[in-house]
Amino acid sequence: MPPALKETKMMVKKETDYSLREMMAIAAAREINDGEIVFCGTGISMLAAMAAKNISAPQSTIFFETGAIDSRLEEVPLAVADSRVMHATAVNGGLAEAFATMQNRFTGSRVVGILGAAQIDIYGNLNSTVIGDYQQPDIRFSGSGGACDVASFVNRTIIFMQHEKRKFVEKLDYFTSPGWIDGPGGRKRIGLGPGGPETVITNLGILRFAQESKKMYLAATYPGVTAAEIQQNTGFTLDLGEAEEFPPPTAKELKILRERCDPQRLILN
Amino acid sequence: MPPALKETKMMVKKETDYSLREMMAIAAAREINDGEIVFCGTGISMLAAMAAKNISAPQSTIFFETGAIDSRLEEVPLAVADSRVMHATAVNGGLAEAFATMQNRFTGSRVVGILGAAQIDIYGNLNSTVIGDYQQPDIRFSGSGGACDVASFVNRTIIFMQHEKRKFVEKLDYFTSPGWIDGPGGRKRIGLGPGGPETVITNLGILRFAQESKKMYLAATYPGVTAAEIQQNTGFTLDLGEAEEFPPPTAKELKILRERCDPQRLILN
Amino acid sequence: MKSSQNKVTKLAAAITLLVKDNCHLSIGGFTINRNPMAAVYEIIRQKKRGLHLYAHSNGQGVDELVGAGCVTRLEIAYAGSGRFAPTCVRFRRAVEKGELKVEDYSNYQMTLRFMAGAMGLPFLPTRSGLGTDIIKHWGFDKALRKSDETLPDQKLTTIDNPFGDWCNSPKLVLVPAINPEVTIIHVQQADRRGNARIQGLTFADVEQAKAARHLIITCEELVEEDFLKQEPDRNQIPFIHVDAVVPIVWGAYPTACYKHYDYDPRYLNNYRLAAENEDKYQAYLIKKIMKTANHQEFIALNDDEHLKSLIADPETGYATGLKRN
Amino acid sequence: MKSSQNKVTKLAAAITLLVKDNCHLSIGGFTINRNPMAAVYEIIRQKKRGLHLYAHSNGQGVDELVGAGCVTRLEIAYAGSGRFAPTCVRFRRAVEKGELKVEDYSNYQMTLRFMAGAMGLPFLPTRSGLGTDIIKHWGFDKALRKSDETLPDQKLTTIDNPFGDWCNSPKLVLVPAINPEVTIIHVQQADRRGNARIQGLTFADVEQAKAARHLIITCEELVEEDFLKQEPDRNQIPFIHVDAVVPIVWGAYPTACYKHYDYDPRYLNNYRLAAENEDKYQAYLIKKIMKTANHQEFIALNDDEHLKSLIADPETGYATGLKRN
Repeated sequence: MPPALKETKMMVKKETDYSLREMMAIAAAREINDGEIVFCGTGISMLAAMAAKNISAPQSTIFFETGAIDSRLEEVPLAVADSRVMHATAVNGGLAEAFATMQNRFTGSRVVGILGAAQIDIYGNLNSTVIGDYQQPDIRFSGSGGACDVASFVNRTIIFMQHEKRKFVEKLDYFTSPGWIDGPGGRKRIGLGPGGPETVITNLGILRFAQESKKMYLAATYPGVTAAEIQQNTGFTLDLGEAEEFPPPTAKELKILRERCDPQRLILN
Repeated sequence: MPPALKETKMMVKKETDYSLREMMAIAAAREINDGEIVFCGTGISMLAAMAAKNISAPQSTIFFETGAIDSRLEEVPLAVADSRVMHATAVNGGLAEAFATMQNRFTGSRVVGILGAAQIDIYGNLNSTVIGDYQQPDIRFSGSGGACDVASFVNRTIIFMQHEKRKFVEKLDYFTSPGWIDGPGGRKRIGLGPGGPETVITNLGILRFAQESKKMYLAATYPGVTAAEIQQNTGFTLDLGEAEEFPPPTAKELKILRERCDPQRLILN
Repeated sequence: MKSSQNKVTKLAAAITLLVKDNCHLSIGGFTINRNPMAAVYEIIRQKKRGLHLYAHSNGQGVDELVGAGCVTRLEIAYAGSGRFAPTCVRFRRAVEKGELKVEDYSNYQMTLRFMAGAMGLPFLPTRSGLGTDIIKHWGFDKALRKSDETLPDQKLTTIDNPFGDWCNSPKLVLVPAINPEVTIIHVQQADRRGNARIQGLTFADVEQAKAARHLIITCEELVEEDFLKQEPDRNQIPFIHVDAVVPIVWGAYPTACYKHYDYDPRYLNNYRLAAENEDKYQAYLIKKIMKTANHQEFIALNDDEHLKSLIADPETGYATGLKRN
Repeated sequence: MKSSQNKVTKLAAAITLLVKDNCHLSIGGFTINRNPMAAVYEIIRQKKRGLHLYAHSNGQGVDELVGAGCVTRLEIAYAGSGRFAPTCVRFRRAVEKGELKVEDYSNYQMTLRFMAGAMGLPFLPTRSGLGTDIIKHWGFDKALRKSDETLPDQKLTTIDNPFGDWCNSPKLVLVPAINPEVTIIHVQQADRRGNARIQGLTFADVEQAKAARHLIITCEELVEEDFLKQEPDRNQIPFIHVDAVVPIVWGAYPTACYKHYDYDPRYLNNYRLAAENEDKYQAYLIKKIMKTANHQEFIALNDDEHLKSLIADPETGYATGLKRN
């Protein structure tokens, strides 16, 4: 992490009453529309889905790849297979049912997926497998899990990233999960249906994809972060022209996130 | 039905204390080995499976294409979807699970299927779809149902037939379910695994398939029926040289069949 | 519609709204069990025509829709009602008269076709059917298939296994997905949002339900969401698939509904007798179906004692000792 | 074996009999839930080597087998333990050191591979993976695949949809079936014959179980057959698939077993810390696993109060309010 960023991070922490993780969770929660089916992975994406459900999208449905649909989350799960996701669901199935629901166009078109990754490129393609050579990696990560499936199937995805130059790259070390592939028409050319990444939420700001070019651009900066800092931490050139300042979490949002979603601060810390 | 056969039928009925349907059910029951998984269709095949379980194969498992496995049959079901097949099963699944169990080699190789048909040829291939032209049939039957699937997948099949010349034919009007196809190696050539028809049980006798040629031959005649009569009612030439007289149902077999399996005579009549 | 919190609808309204003339409809159940008969009779009452019907091994629901003239094309594996009609009578007659176009598949092929639809896939493979006339003879010919984009371009196709002889399967049959415009199934319990629980065998209902663009669930009991959520392991269909929930007791009658009631042997036998004779069948249609305003009136044609004899024993799930001759 | 009326076996005997060096093994569970940990530890104690392991998104069971040196090849979608180890530590180390050959798939691809095995099919299709490196990069190269008949000749392959653009799917990825020699799953309840009931999410356990030549079921509770048969709708695995039934309480510990106990955050955190340091890890292996004779002794390393804190609340199925930092 470059020194500038460390400062920024601390500054945000000091000047305001919320952490970056809280900001990120709230930013993602705001992206979720009421009535949507929300696929969540482990960690902050779960928190975002819980926050959305408790704040602005009470009719959204939380949904896990492990087969739980409409989980009643009374405590934050620490994995998508946590028994907490099995409580008071509509149906407890398995992975086969969960992914079929996403591949199925009638339901998949209503799913928003929240993903994370180790690397992202300008078209929102993701790497969560290795850094370095695939056969002899410098760093090995967990692998795709459901990420490739979700990114292939669902209507739109929201992506969480740590904003660093080595993570926002020209070329992925390994292409795990499809975004917009190589631009307009890319998904169709390789045989995928509609869908694709819509928003990237980082510890510095919010990025989206241009309608025409499908290239990532800077949509918003967090309070105290400049567009230039974000470009400095990105390994490809971003259009910075659309960047607005992101409205910080409200007191109500923070209260619900902290008291209702993660009172033990298992994910927030 | 030719006059000779009608006489035979009445003779059997008069001279002994059992009906032809009882004879057929018992003959099939004797074919089932203890420990086997028995696929049954509707009607007499169900009764045969119940008889086997209650007489000679107590560890056999009754299994229905509708998804019921190890049903506790306290009353004879009148269809494979009868609620009676759902009682005290090991698992109540659906068709997907049932057919997967048969297509799965580890389990399918332990399944014996009992089928019926409208027509059969010398290799035990079956028609249960139409008589006449497919597009403009003279007689339309129910169609394959699970017959084609079972005949394609399982280790061996037992087939119930009414013994008439127009049902034992040189060429099927419609080829619904695979037997030995066109002889040795036939199943392999079209892509099927091992398995195939083993026994044909009719109202006149028992037929099996020659090891080498896979052609049907007469294995046994019922008491009072001659091999010549059977040939007369068969539309292709049978090897009659191996035919023995079939040992009639014992008093014990009949008692269990009548009192335990079908006391209301819903299938037996 | 699918995200509504309250999908409870009257049957007539649900059918009017979702089952249009000429639409592609699939109905759940198997032979003489859990057919969505209330919906079937309502479709007959509303005189729907030109239906492209998908069913599995079905049975009473199919035969009544065919007999009433609602169906033009049928894709099916088995048209029979067990011992009550080894081949469905009106179905047989319609095929023999050339009034009904049928596309034949095996049971597993139909299961896989609905499963492919539910999984969002264009096809699934099987070894079933290799070498048979199910592959060779097409009910819907190439010209029809080409002219109608609601049909796949082939009945099915075979391919060589791209993985060589992996799993000793050199060849596979590929069966094309079905995605009906509407599926109707009858279940034991559902809540207002559409979460549903089937008791006993599920047949291919879950696959049929998830394959459809629109899903109507008729249910014996409308229950609270919390009741179903207390034991989610026993539920099969989450509300996200469901458009309409129609509570309707005896909704599968005269077919069975496990743990609720048995099939009605008297009705099914009388149906077969009527179906075998043109005049009797027209009289049956008028008296039993067209002249009853709804399923409640249709059920009320039975005296209470007769209905009582069909009530399932809570232990076995069927009417123990029912006279079934 | 599979038709035996009493398959109850001691764990050590079942592992000795069925899990041979170099065999193809699959284990059930997902990340930190319902891993068959008692069996995993017994495999480690018996010093099995050269295992070809199949898992799904797993998690603690995989990492312990890899860490103990039992595994040579691994086919997996995700090696992580949720918040306790976003990437499994010993897995990561083994891959980075070149000590473990891995073949990567996505979760759904792995599900479909087990499902194909269970269905007796050589492959199943999906759209997942089109255009990605999961297709391009193979962990097991062509030469290895050609030399070993226990492997399919390709990692996966893509085909054009033979039904044109049916279901808007011009291309499909085909993933090859897995048929493990042995699958081990841990369930809540089983009877002596092997009928089994999983409570809560089934993950891909049912597919893994049915895909295998041999199946070992470890269970929290050994129950009477009649108990399971009273509610067959809640059971998933019929006895016909099962070779051995091993009753073993806390059999999934330190992972969770819904309705029985939660995962143990203290154990999982300590495990991660040990895993990150070579000496600590060897000490962990000796103290916790090799020096305990069996799972009972391993569990007894915990004081009762700690175990009690993990017991699931009967209503929610997990240890409500458990300290999980």
